[in-house]
Amino acid sequence: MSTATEPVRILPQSPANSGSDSGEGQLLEVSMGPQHPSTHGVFRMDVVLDGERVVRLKPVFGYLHRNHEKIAEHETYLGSMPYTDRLDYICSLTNNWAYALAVEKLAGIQVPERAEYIRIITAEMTRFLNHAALIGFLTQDMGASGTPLMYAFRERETILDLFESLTGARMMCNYMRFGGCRVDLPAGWLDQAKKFAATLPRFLEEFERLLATNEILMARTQGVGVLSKEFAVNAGVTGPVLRASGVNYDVRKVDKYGIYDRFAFKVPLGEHGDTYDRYMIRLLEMRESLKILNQALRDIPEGPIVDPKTKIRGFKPKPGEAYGRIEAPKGELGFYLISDGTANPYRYRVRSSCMMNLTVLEDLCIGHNVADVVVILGSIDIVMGEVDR
Amino acid sequence: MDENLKSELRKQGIVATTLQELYNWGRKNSLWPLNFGLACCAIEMIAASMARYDMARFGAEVFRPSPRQADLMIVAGTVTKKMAPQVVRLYNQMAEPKYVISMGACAISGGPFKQGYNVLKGIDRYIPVDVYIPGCPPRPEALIDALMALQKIIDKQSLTGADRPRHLQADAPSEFVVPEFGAHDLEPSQNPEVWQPPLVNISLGGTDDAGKH
Amino acid sequence: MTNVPYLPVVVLLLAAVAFAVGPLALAWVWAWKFSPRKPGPSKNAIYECGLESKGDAWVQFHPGYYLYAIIFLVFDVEAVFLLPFAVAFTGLPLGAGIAMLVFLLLLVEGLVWAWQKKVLVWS
Amino acid sequence: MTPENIKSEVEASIPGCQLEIVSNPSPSGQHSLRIDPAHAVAIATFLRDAEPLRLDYCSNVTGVDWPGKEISEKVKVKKLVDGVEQEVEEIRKTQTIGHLEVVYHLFSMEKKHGPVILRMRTEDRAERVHLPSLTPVWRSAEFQEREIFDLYGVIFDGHPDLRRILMWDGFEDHPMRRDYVEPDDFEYEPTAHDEVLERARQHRTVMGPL
Repeated sequence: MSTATEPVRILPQSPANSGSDSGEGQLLEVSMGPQHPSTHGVFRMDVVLDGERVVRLKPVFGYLHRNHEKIAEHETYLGSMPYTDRLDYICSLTNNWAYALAVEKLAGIQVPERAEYIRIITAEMTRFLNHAALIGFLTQDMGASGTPLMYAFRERETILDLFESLTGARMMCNYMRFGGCRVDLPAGWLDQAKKFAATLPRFLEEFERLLATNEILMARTQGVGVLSKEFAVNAGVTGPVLRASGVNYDVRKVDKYGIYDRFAFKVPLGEHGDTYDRYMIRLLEMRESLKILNQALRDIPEGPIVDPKTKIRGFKPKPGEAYGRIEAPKGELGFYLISDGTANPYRYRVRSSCMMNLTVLEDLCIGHNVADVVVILGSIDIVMGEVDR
Repeated sequence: MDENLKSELRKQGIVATTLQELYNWGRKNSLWPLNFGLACCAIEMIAASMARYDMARFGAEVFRPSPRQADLMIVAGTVTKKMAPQVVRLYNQMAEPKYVISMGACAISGGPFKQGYNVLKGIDRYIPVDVYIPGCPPRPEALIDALMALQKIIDKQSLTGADRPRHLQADAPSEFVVPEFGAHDLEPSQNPEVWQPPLVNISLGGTDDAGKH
Repeated sequence: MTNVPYLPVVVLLLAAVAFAVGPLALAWVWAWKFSPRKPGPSKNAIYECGLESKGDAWVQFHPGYYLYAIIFLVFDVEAVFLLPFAVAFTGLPLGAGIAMLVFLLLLVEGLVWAWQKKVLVWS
Repeated sequence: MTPENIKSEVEASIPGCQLEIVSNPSPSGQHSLRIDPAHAVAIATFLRDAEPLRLDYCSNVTGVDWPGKEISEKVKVKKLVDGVEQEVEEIRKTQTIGHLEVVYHLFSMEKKHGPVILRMRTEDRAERVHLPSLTPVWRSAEFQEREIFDLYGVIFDGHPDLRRILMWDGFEDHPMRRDYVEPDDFEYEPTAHDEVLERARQHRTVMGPL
């Protein structure tokens, strides 16, 4: 590549002095590669550094491209449901819901009341679990190696126990079906969930008091990686990262899918769009999803959990296409299905929120130090299963 | 040194051991895993090292980011063909003695993504694997059980003699060929030194006309 | 044996060297006897997150780093001078204290000048 | 917001562009507009900036592969059958040329209204697979267009950095196409059946009799 004397060729020569180096010291090209403690999985960033400052950053991914869309093309509609757990493998129930919603839109299936409530309860629990885990990983990226992660994973384990008793699996729930859910709530699950929801405010209080006013965290995140409103919208960023820049766009409020319009909850917005706002947004969103959880647990009705008429085995929707989307914890997760009348989808496309949020990574990191790149990537919250599909 | 003599001595407060036992005891109780999560199994690996399942009780809690300081590689998740050269290069760069736990159905044989065009059908095609954990993802208890299985293997290793472990034999290779990116597939598509495709005995695997009707 | 004044120091020195070299020698004997060394091209390659490392790490660094290094060096050497002063502190007359104070203030004045010239603010 | 009045608005403001409504039979009722590649960037900028629409958010860009199909239709043909002229029915097989299609789902974050779907087609699946890139209009299309180039082979003109995004750079095929043949990767299958049995049998010829 580049010998020690002249700078890295890939960099366009700065017009001011097209000579060797610009008197600032040469540029070092290093790759924070697929195996790196800070990249939350196999994600690689080719970083060109001028001393400590980032000059260029090229994200490279595809190291976990498991061909989910190709496999789905010769799988039945129901056969792809367990694969959706492995898309964003931290929030499997919201992936299931997004896929079920898209197929229900494609085939026009109705969902009974109780199933809608169960979907909201499990989705809000998943959102809580994802935001808690994210804050644990973000603080670990900043150097608090493990302690906040222990708190977050303690709550995560209790939620996973609830998921395991409901769906049978801790992480890979495969719980939703087209038109409802697979199995009803076991006896006593509702009381366990209510008891757990009662302990959450204390955890949130403790988590916030521990971290939010910590001066190291504030110094490391305030004013770092500022994302402007217009650029966020144009780059297709969605979810907490977008709302941290002040754009009021939450698919739960816009599409009003499921029965979200029955619940009173606010959508927190940030003003500066820096890493501290993205961090605080997650804390506030955890409080909002706790509010929804309590309302849903309080007035869940009795009734069937799946529409008895819908055929689950041998499901052949009429030819046509549909794009269904939900507000996943990381952003807008959408499924675009084209059906040609057979039992297998003709085209099965996952609109990944993490991959779209990565579009802005380079623009946020340029000009910051290498250590800030790690924090900015942590605040964007990517999971490689969904980025690479 | 037969056993009851040892237990008698131990009752009197005297510990009699051999150099080999001491070496294995030290080795097995401080297996430092390489910080190397690929996919969903990595989240279960992290959960196994957290407060509830706590791998620290077995000495495997320190996750070292660099292969130079790690002696256990837990391949947790789907190894894709784009990632395979990096996995093998990391294994080569680890210091001896090095062990491999292949965690999850994907690392063993490609798992649910077996038909994917970019998925390597099992990491044991390129590097020798010591312990396999089935499951998708395997529970944290399964990972701790695999750790104990590996500790039993280390406990039975002998310092000298013919059945010495790989890292004590001078001729056993400590490096394996790193696959290159080809035009359609990895070259070579598997490492013949390490992995032989088991022959499908078609007559047993269903009579010859099994495929006809 | 006539009491050689410096015998304890020599013994201590030998013990220190033995303490350092001993485990290294043991490790070397162990490697020679039991586990053979197996260096290889891929094992000795530079570790860069699993990739082959391209480019060169011997890069000309930003001059700002050298300023920090020099300022640190000055205060580090100052600490070395303070050591003997601190050891014999109780037996020293007032004059020695004043002299050392002058030395200290000279350096602090240099630091204030550097700070005021914004050398320490990272650009 | 129905496709009809979007079509009329666009054709009014951009002379010479052809739009065609593609109806969607599924109950989701998401009909789409097929635009011609020549005016694609102009149409996209109009949709993004025009006041009533303000579609400032391109949520999803998808590649779809439509391989050529064999259509056999019955054709009445006059034929001489043993000296007598008769009407004879004949099955004629015509091979349609397939094409690659790119689908854009547009939303408006400002006005919060639903999907407007644009479709673009390439001429065929072999050489003429060039389409104008909409990344200058919506930055969110950058990675997704790179993915379509990587997995389908559509070359986007005007894309700032068209490289492979998911497969490694030396890879030459376009794996998501319907006619992609995977490299034969031998798998151990204790109870081999149908196509795995076929593959095992081929391997047997390769590895010799058992």
